[in-house]
Amino acid sequence: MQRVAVVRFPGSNCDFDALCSAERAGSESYFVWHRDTDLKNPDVVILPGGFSYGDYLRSGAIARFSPIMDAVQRFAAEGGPLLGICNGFQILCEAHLLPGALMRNARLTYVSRPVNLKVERTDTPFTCAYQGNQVITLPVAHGEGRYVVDEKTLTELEATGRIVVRYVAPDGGPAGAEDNPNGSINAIAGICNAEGNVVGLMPHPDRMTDPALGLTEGLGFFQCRVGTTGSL
Amino acid sequence: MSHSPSATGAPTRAFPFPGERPVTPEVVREHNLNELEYERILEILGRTPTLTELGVFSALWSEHCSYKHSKPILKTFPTTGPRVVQGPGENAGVLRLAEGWAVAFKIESHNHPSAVEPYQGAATGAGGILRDVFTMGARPVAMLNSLRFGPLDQPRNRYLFAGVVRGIGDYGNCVGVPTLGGEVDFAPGYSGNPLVNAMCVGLLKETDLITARAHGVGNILLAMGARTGRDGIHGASFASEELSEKSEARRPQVQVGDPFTEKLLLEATLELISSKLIVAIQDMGAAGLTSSSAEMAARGHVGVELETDKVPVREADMTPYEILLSESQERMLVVVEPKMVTAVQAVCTRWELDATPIGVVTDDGMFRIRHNGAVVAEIPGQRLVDDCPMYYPEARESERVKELRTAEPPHSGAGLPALDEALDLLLQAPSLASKKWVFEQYDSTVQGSTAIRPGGDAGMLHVPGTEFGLAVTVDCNARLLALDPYEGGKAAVAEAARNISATGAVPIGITDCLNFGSPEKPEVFFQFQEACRGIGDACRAFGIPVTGGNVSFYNESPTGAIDPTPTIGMVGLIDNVGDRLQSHFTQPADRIVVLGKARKGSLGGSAYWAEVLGFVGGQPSIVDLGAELALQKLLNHAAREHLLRSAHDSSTGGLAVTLAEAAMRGPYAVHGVGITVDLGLVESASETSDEELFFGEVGAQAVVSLDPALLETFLALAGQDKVPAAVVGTVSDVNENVSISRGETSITRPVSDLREIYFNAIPRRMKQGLSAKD
Amino acid sequence: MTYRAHIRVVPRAGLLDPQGQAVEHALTALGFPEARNVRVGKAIEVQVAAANRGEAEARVRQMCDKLLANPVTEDYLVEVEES
Amino acid sequence: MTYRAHIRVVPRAGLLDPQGQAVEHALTALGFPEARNVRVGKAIEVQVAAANRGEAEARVRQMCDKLLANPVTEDYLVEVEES
Ligand SMILES: Nc1ncnc2c1ncn2[C@@H]1O[C@H](COP(=O)(O)OP(=O)(O)O)[C@@H](O)[C@H]1O
Ligand SMILES: [Mg+2]
Repeated sequence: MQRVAVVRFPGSNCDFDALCSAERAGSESYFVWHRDTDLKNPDVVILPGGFSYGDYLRSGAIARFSPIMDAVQRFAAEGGPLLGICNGFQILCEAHLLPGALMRNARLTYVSRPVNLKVERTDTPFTCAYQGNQVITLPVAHGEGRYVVDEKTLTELEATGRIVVRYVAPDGGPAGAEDNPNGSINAIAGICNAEGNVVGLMPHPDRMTDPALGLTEGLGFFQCRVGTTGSL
Repeated sequence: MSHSPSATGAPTRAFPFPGERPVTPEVVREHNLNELEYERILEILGRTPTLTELGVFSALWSEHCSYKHSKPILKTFPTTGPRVVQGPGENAGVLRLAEGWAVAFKIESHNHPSAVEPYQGAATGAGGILRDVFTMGARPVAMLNSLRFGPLDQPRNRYLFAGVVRGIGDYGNCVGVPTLGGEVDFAPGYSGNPLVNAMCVGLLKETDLITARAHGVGNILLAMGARTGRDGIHGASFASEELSEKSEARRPQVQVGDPFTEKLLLEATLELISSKLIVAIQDMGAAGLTSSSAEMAARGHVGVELETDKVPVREADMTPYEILLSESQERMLVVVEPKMVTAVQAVCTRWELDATPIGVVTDDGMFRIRHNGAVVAEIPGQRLVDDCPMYYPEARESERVKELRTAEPPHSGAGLPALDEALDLLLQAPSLASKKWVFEQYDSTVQGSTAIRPGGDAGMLHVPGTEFGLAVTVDCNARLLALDPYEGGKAAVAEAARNISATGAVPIGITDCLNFGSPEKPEVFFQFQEACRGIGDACRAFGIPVTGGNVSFYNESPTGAIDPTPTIGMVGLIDNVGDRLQSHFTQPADRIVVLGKARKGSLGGSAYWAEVLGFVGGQPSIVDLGAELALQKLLNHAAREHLLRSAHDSSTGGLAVTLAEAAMRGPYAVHGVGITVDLGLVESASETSDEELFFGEVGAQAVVSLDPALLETFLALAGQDKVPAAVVGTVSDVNENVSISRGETSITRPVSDLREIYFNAIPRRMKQGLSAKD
Repeated sequence: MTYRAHIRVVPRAGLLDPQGQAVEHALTALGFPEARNVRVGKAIEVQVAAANRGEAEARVRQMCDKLLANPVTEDYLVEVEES
Repeated sequence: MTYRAHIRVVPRAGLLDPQGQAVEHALTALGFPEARNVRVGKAIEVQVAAANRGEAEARVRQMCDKLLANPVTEDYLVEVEES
């Protein structure tokens, strides 16, 4: 049974969602407080969604300096599987564990709705349960989710297949204006680092894991086992 | 200063705070206290009050805190039942569910602050209701909001609408509570006096329930959370007067919400309660420290002594008067045994919050305030809270309303627009159109348990670790109340119950937010009294209690009193979330059944007359509570048996709008579906005109769809439950026509056109993105 | 003539500024204990065509009163320079 | 000595600024067609204790580099005055 550490920052509000999603997928999961300095040797680390420090100044800008982040940096550097969901993704970018930044939605308003996503990378520790180019539907809920990155890095991300999930039309075709909820460049919804062990995305797999509701399209993000790649 | 003993026998004495204005008749008037009330104060104290004491009285004796015009009427509500764990009188009502779980819920208004500053007004309204729920030991799991504005063609109304929605969203989204429902209505009467009602629903284990009763002489009072500033001083009395130039002038400094601190308060509070470290806790809401301390003491029949100079402040040299009446947000007052103080402070520190000792529980029943040692206020606590004079105002119905009830719309017969034209006009009226523009700005899926999101009838959530779920809704059709407050009050409860039942859930209780004009106007008090009678009768008929609520009077603007708007917040229980029903048609070839009857004269107060003919009048339908209850039972029964594929209640706009809504499907469905329906088959259709049949607002009506194979079983069930059921048509393929007919007359529109109209009605009007303040 | 206006819209003195508070705490934690009274507001840059500086400034102030600043919660400062 | 620093954090030139565009549209709609090239950023005010103005400015720049501005998307300007 693998151990999943969920880091709680003040203002995290999807911490329970991540914790119980991991448990539903058969992991032993536990919270780590942002002031701690030890992750208690987990197999997987998750930075959950929410509004760490109220998202004041910039989403993730303050949380990135929390004491626990040194341990998170080290864990990632050693190749540990690290997932950032929504605010977690924003923190990963602010901490330079992932390139680019997440800016105010193009429409300027907070957006809460289901989106269609194509899973373009299935060899990461968080997407190996999905089929290549599988189209799934997950909710987004954010005010600052417009992914931006410089030309050079963007080309590199695309060329090296580091777009993990992308907003698409319901039929899986290229996203139209309605399908891209925040105006992200190239309809990017989630990316990974060069090594593939650090993944961040704006949509919320952690909100689609409740069997009682028959809504489990997000469960796959929590099902991979360390060492496994390719589908289970 | 005289020292003659007060009526309680206990001589009280207090010394004016240095520099404090002496209490003169003008000062008394400024504090919205009338002569009778001031006489009562003199009698209670046996002397002239200090300014600080006057401020304390004026806050606690404001309508908002004292319910001095409404208490006798509120007493007529049914408040008991097997599920009731906590009825009215606490921060929130509590109902028993199952497996040790209970639900706490409450609705509050924040109308006047939102009229002045829509963003902060609405945000702090959301913050306040969240605190009411988590101070009971419940974790907030759902929010709802009920909003009223003037027409969107006025820039000021667009500004208020946009600001309020953003304020509610930013606050609830940050704290991490999903918004599962609400309503928005637009009518001229709300220009200048918008309504912002926020409801919160929380889950707790019954064993964690804690009430706001101070006890244990010698126990310590801690101020927890944000520091105290000069925000919203006299907010409570501000909420209890009419908006005017004058109130603009004495507008309190705006309260600013900090949802981040709220989230920390929430977690710290729940940890303190579940670890049994505290005796009692209360949020510092309206009238801040004053009401929270005085009310906790009165409930526990003890006294309190506060040292205002110990209260952590945000600004230099604040007076005790300001500290007592400040409505700075995100603050709690906690009662703790002395030996627990350090443990409590440790929990707070972990959540990066301050918890500062500011007073003690005493045995002399006094509400006593010291500043730098000197007593600046000393008032018999029980009398301070309980002895505000009560008023029994005159109630008389306005002649204008009587006339309106019998009036007829301008055009008729040949002059009327074609039915499909009328349908378009209704679907693009902001009050009926999709509220997607609103609920897309609210996180509706955080906490991962959302079973039904906004966009259907009631919202629903799954209670984790159990099979059951809660359905939640807020409803009120003020147009009906304006014409007939008694039937309108019944109708509000009935519509809420239909929304709950349409999901398959069973109504278990309500909270109400009673928004009215000035109770000192006989025609307004008549509306209040009659509406409450209607609400009470409906609840008794449905066997559900009123567990609490909120009264908001003085909703008056230069254009006069608002339409009576008693918003009903209702909670329902579904034993198995797997049984839930959605409101939209799903499968081609499914049969469509109309439950309920058509009725002659069902256009009184209808959206059809108001939005299409520009006429507000007529006698609204008499609400048949027996038929409503039968419909509720049938829907719940059918959901259990998995007989239905969809159910949607029919209310504003009547059957044509209800059918169109179900056919258009949700905002994120790729396409709508076509339908072919013959309304001539609805029971008693023959007695009605086309307008009455298509757009009449009859009550006890719903539209369901189901697999043809289950039709017989379902019709048999409907027969047993004595609900008229007419098989009126079938669902056709995606993107086909919505065709609703009776004999020769029919509406035939491509569903894609209807979707275009219905989903863009509000975005189109709000395009400008940013609206000017006026 | 065209002018460049720099507008600073900041929370009214006395009003709670949660964002300023959070930034101040963060700065202290990051080794900038000397940072005090942090306030966070909006910086808006507008280019305006006007007959002269005085008119440019007057127009920009109108923009602030009408749209850019909320008089209930914010104060604003305007600086205009030729561009 | 204590100084008051006025920091303007603005979106990188060339980067899309939807907020600036929205404000510009609104201004035009409200009768300010002369408003052009609107950019919206953050105005941050900090009071700092320092030996002299130069040191104050240097410290404030460190604050910007470390926390207040995001180098990927934002530029910043600092003005320091005695207070
Ligand atoms: N202010 C709001 N916040 C959240 N959801 C809303 C709001 N207004 C309307 N909705 C949602 O839109 C849907 C339709 O609302 P409404 O037209 O009031 O339905 P009904 O007439 O059946 O009560 C409901 O799901 C409702 O919860
Ligand atoms: Mg409904």
